[in-house]
Amino acid sequence: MSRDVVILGAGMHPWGKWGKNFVEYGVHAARAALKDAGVSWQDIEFVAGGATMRNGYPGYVAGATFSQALGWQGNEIMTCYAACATGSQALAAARAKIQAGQCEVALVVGADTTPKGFLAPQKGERPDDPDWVRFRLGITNPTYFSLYAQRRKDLYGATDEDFATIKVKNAEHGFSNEFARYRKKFTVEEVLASPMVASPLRLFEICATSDGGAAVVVASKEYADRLGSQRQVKIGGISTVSPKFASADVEMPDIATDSAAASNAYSFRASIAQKAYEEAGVGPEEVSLAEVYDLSSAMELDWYEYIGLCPQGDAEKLLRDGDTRIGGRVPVNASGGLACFGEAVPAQALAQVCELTMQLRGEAGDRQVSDAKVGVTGNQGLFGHGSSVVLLR
Amino acid sequence: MSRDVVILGAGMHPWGKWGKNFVEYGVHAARAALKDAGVSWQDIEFVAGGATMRNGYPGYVAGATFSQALGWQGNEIMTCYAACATGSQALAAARAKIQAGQCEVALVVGADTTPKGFLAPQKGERPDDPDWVRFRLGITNPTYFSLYAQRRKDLYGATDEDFATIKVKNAEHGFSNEFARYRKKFTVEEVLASPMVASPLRLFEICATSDGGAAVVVASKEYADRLGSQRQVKIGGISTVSPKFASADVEMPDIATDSAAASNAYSFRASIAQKAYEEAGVGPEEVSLAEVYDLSSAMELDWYEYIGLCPQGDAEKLLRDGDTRIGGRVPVNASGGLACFGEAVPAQALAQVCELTMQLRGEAGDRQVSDAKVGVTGNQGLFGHGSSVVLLR
Amino acid sequence: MDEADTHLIGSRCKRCGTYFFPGNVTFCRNPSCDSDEFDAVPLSREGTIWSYTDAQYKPPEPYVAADPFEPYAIAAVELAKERMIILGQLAKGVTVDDVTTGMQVELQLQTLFTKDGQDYVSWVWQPKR
Amino acid sequence: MDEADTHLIGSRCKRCGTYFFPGNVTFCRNPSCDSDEFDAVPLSREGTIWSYTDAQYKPPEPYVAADPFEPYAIAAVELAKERMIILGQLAKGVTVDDVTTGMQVELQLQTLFTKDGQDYVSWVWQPKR
Ligand SMILES: [Zn+2]
Ligand SMILES: [Zn+2]
Repeated sequence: MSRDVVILGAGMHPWGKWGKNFVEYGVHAARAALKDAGVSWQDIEFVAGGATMRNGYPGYVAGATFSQALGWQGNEIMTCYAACATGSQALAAARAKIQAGQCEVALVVGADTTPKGFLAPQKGERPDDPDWVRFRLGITNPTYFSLYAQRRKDLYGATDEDFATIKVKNAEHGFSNEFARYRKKFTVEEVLASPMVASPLRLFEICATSDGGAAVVVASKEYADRLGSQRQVKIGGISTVSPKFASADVEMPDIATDSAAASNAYSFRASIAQKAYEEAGVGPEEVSLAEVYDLSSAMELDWYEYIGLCPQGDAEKLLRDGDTRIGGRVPVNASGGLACFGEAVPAQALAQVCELTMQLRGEAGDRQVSDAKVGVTGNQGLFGHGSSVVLLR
Repeated sequence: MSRDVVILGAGMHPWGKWGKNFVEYGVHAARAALKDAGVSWQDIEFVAGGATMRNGYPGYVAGATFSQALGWQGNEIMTCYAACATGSQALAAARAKIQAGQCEVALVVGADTTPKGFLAPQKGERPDDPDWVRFRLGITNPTYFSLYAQRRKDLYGATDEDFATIKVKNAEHGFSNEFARYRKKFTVEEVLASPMVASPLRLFEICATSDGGAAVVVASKEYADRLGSQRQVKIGGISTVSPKFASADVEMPDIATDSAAASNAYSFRASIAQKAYEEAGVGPEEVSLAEVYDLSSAMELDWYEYIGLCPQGDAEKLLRDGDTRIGGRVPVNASGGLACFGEAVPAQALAQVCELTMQLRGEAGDRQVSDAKVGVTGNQGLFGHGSSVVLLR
Repeated sequence: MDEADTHLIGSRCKRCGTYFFPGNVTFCRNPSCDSDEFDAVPLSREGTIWSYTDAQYKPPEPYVAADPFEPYAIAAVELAKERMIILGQLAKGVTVDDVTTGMQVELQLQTLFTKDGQDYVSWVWQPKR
Repeated sequence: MDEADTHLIGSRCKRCGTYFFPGNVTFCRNPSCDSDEFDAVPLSREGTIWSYTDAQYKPPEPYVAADPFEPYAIAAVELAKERMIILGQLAKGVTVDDVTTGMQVELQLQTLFTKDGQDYVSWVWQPKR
């Protein structure tokens, strides 16, 4: 029904701990995306920024902050926040704006600067805040990752070696990625020798937090064609659905799931990609490659199932068969994933989109997935946020 | 080109200092809007929430927070923030989603709880933060309001009586508004007897901060027609433009304007409504009534000009002729405006839309503007944010 | 929490019967119910382990850790009647090697830490013998 | 700020010549310029009052107020060469009755407050005689 929207350009600032202001990462990524698209900043009609909550007021109004840094030019602005799904939500806003006929070309930017060490909640006693309560009880982010990992071991026969193998695979994938923070190969033995953080997950299997910035230029297909762009990647679908009550997933930062005493129980995570596939008119069996949220090594296995690459309980087989390695049937996290990037919240979902864009264009260099035609992203974060984007060549 | 989007329902929680959680105000307003629209919560496909930055993580993800409180049902969610323009930005997101054909009916909600007293910046020495610097120099919000007021006196012959007259007019307008916080009539003498805060503006002429919540249900015209709605109000246009460099307006929280040494100078505020009029295909001469941001009494005069009700310098005449009173040619702030509400940031731009909706339907009771056909809102806030919405009967 | 009976106190929607924990809800979160009235109710004190893990590193504040830090185990426990999963530490001394998914556990009270002479008590899960 | 010459230090884009105050910018904000190189430059020390007001109530922190509070006047001053408006207090003793829009003012340094034995100095605007 609606007109096609394409990605015209993608740009990133390398992930790391650079200690700079988030605006610098965002502007760097934006300029790279504009250059890649062959579009001038002054032609941009709409800017959707992903907010960061750690950088004061400029972070709350990131869309305006990036626009001012690039130079006020009267474009329309929006700032979104949706935890880990922030970038996809901003992308969805830009796509809708174009499909609605309100603009032809838009810029989407996310960037963050993160503190060192553990992500701790704000100070002060806040017994009404679930994020505070769970820390008080000693329940940290790795707790949630490990509950899922342990359940895979007990239900589906996952092994510690499987988990380590994912880290080894992703480190291998990201080794040549200029935007990745960690570019070092590992062996299964090295991963298994790293200290246990939360059984059964080890230090090298849990994602860090990083600084980083990612941006894409999106446009109507007509605009891209007029520009003569030969490197268009079509946005097939975007899902930013919320859970359905009763949500049966054990989610950060909650200490209890919804009660299904008077309702049906639903898995939120399994519902996210479904909507993106429906919009795109493709199914998981057509996927060439995927970028998913490996907050822990083990979580990547859950994502194989959430995005429909295999039935529930079969993820270990997919991994062991080498299907999800570059060169396999459906490579997952060819970028290196969070294992090599570390999470930069408002930039991360966009970084997934940038990687798929490079892959679908055949411009991913040493980590190129051959004959990549359909890519899907999957991510999920706090407070009922998750997203999935399907891109098509 | 795109299909029409209409407001199907509007709802508010009364403004005040109620000391409750912002979620309660938002849910109250949302349920009122749903009831007014005759739409069930479970039919809503998209929720756009206005973020509040004063209420911890639930405020950052207000779209999710309201959805969870109403009951997760798998709708898509978005959370926007744009200072005073937050509500319009969320409304624009919902409209684009519908015009893009991605959904038929959406809910837009904004709510806030505000602290008592002065709005002070966060603690800590932050010499890089313009908001911190201006407070350090003794430049508060009323400083900016008064600089504009004084300039009107010196350039256009505004008087203290003019400023007081606006407060008197708006207090009269809001007297019967069940959603207003302050419902008390004033005389010009009473206003002029209130203590001077920042010359030439007095205590009764400067807007307070309030708790409050506002929500609208928006839908495609087709959906509204199928529902048999006889009370549709069409969204003619929405503007969420940013400034153009060099912006010549003296804006909170900056201590200097852009330098126009190498560029043309532009007035941001005068540019905001223009785009909304263009989208709507109407001009200021067709406006039946307006809701504008009277952060101070005097600022309402500036807004007469920004939204094109009169040429620059003629606002005092418009006021003195009684044109902007209910019963006059083009009533402004029939709701009572910020003078009667006090500002609840993420709800305020939506509250303006709610008032216009009631007026255009002829349901505004004692404060009804006769034969209201075209309404316009105008507001403007920190960091390059402003918005204008044109509604049509 | 109730010291005598050792069960968690949640709330239950008066209209649809949905349980909530923690119980401090304002609106019923069941989308087909718009009730805002709840009863305080005791939750089942026995359940089934859905999964489990431990904490081998000291968490950041507001957690108050023993000095030196002692690792502790955590379980996610499914309550049959309420059809919900509740997280909590496993009782002191219980390690991840002592439990499995599907094991039955029951609620106990345990002093998590003592600060300024005051005991902070919370629920823990204890495997049933 | 420079104590000897009493002028404000801003920055100026090396490519397009746009001025910035405060001068701590990373990217040139002129949309038709993508420079990130700037010179530190003194700004005009004289200008024209664009408008003015005062503060009759004590502002919140981080403002450090005299005790008892003394009201102060504020002006927005247009610099001709830089084509920009800069805000600042008017010099001590100058009230809103002493100035008008269009009046010429010049820059002075003034101790805004003293804290822990240290003087905090800022610019103020002084009407020209
Ligand atoms: Zn209920
Ligand atoms: Zn420049």
